[in-house]
Amino acid sequence: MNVREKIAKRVAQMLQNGDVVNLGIGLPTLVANYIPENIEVTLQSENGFVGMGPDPLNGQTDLDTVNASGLPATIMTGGSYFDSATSFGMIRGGHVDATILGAHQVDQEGNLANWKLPGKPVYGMGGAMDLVAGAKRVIIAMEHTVKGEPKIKQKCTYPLTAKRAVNTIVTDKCIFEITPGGMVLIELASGVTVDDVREITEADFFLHKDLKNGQE
Amino acid sequence: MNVREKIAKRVAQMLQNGDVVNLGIGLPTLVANYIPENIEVTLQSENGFVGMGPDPLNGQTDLDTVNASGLPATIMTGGSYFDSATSFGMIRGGHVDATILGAHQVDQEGNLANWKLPGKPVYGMGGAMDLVAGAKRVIIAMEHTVKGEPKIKQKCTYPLTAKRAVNTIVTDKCIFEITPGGMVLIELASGVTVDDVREITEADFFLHKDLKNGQE
Amino acid sequence: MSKIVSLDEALSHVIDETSVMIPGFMGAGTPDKLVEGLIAKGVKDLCLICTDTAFPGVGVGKLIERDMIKKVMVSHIGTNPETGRRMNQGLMEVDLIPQGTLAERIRSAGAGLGGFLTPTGVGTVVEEGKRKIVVNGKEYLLEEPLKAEVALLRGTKVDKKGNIWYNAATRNFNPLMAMAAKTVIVEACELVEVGEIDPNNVMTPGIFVDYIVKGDA
Amino acid sequence: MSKIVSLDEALSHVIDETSVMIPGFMGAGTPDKLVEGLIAKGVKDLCLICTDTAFPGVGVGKLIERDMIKKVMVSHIGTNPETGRRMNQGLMEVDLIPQGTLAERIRSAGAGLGGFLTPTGVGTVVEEGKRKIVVNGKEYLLEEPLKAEVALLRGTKVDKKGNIWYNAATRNFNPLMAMAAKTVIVEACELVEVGEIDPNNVMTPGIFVDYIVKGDA
Repeated sequence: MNVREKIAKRVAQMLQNGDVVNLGIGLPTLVANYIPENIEVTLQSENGFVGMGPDPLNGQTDLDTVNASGLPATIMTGGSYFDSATSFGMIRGGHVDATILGAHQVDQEGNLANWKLPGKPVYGMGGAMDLVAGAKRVIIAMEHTVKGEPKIKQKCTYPLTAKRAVNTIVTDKCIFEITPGGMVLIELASGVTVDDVREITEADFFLHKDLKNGQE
Repeated sequence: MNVREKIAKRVAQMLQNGDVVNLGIGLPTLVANYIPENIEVTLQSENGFVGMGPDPLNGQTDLDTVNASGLPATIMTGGSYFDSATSFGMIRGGHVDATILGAHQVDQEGNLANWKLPGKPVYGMGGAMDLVAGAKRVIIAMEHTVKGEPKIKQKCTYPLTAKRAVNTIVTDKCIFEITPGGMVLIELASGVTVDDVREITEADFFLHKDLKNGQE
Repeated sequence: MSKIVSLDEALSHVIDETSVMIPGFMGAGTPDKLVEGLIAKGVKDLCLICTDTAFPGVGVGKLIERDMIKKVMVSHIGTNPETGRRMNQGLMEVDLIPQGTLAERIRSAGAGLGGFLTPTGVGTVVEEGKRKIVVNGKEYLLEEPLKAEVALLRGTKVDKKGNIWYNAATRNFNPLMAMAAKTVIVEACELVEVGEIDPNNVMTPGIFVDYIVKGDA
Repeated sequence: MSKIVSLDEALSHVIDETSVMIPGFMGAGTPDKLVEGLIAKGVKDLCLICTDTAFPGVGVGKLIERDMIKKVMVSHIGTNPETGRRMNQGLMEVDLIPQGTLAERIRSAGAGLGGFLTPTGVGTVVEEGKRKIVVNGKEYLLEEPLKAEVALLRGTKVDKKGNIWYNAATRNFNPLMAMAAKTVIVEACELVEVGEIDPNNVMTPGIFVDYIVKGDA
């Protein structure tokens, strides 16, 4: 299991039975592969359906069923389709229990920057701004640093996707919860120390009184 | 044909082929019986469908299909059902070509009072305020006077349903169009003179240069 | 984790003073068994949000004529004289809302909006106490979202995951209320297996529904 | 008064500088024959309103790579590098709108609202130039309705009155755009007789549709 898969697996363990979850592009997509077998999670695809299933087998492509990246997808029995206003009503209205997204930067106030990099081609925010404004819980799943640079900041410097929107950050090194009182370290990955985290985190954070050590 | 039927028939003749029309309770309902055979008009029922058909025959009652008064109704082939937000989106968004309503009072500025009578039991505005705010054309179909009292005023004194909303008034005596320049008499019913109309109309009005005389 | 529960279990979420949304147009689309259940339970001081108060003895009209409702938020009460009588005697508060505005306020709550601008009611008593906002030279009223603690729905066909299909004019406020309440209970006229409703034709996705009660039909 | 017309007749409503809404999610739900028709006609300086600019050679992507678009109002352009290139070279204006806000602005226009309040974009560049309104202590952006002169839709099944049923994820912006444009043209993948679509399952009522063009499928 590589680093990205480890992060995805840890995020999957945070989900609850019955949750409706929206997975962003990239690493978050991998979360679907690690959902514990004893819980049922419904995946929401913001282009217009709930109950997204596994990727279709080769040659079973239904051109009308695509995911939010425009790639062939499947729907599970019990899923349903709807239009884009309903889809984003579902998202904005708090009917999605968790949205899992990557990030360029997150800061200790929960501000998120994940749609635009200075000096890089512009992609557009797509549905990301609605997802982080509306989902009950916003989980950022990402590698702790990029090219050695900390991505968890005191204050985001890139253009924001949303203010005070992030609830949880899951990286290959640790897990932070963002609370009104500040950012709290709640779990360390196996073999990682608090000092290790301090070294690669620009943000200030507290230690949870029951700080956990992750399992290998 | 009684007075109310005559009014309904005249209103029906004003409709165009392809129009989507909402009929209010009471006299306006009668309009459906007089739609010319050479045009196709689609009736909208604000509780959630288009393509309303004639009243069901006795014993053919489908409890799930009711009109806006809660009475048994039918749907024509090619009609469709929708929810209340879509229904009023249709109405407010100008997709209904004409709404035909009764009135307690209308004034020369096109203000309308048809939902509340001082000193009488309160009914509620139902969908009337949305209909007059949104329909492309608001046609008032009513008897010219009530107990000898003029209903067409210089200024409405009863609580308003909407301001500057009425386009056309069709009564048993005549037809007025309300224009930005004022109220214009465009047609007289058979045997009615301009002086007759003056006597029973409190509002000021102009005569159209091509004032028509109605046929018996 | 089945959503199918008994009537009592479902209605345990409605207690005195709960705000309850009940769909229906003069009774069509109203969940009769759930309404009867509320009467049997004898809850009181409810805040009821509905289209109209139907007729005496019909739909939510049955709740009006008993001493169960403290306040009703509604667009039309003319077909049930009992509503007006209780209002005039000060036994019940009646908040009259234009029907399209009522529908949109409920949708707005369910869709996470802070409200919307409507031309409906400008220049009438409806504008009292509301902010007026001009967009492109036209005046609108700012109407705020309307949510409730519980919504009681009626589905013609409901599958065991709570996916709902409504027949004909019974749809009305059902899909809107399904998104605007904290707890959503549906009365299933016909309870079907998951997969029996074409996913394209589901009108209320099951994710909005918390509990299913089998109807009597 | 048949709504069924030829491709040329339908597209006579799109001329240079027309504002055109085209649904589709990375091409899924986009009316390909109508898009090809626009290319063959060679109109230019269009204002295009769409979800994304798809991929090169796919859906509305085909319009982007030709010199047909003056301005695009869209939520995502990352899958089509040509959009960014043209934007950076000043050949095309790109107005980026959060996807949920885009959907709701179109719905708002179709539903006759003056706009709506959304939490999306508060505290970001999206709020620039917009009014902020506080409701119940929470800050929202006032977003205004977005309409167009023409909407080009894709219906999986369309009856001769223009009633539309969409399959799977092709629905997306289709039903919203159907209400928000002055002239609405639908490409019918399958053209069926009136009555073949259950009136309960119609997703876009035919009264919103002006013209039907038979698809190639």
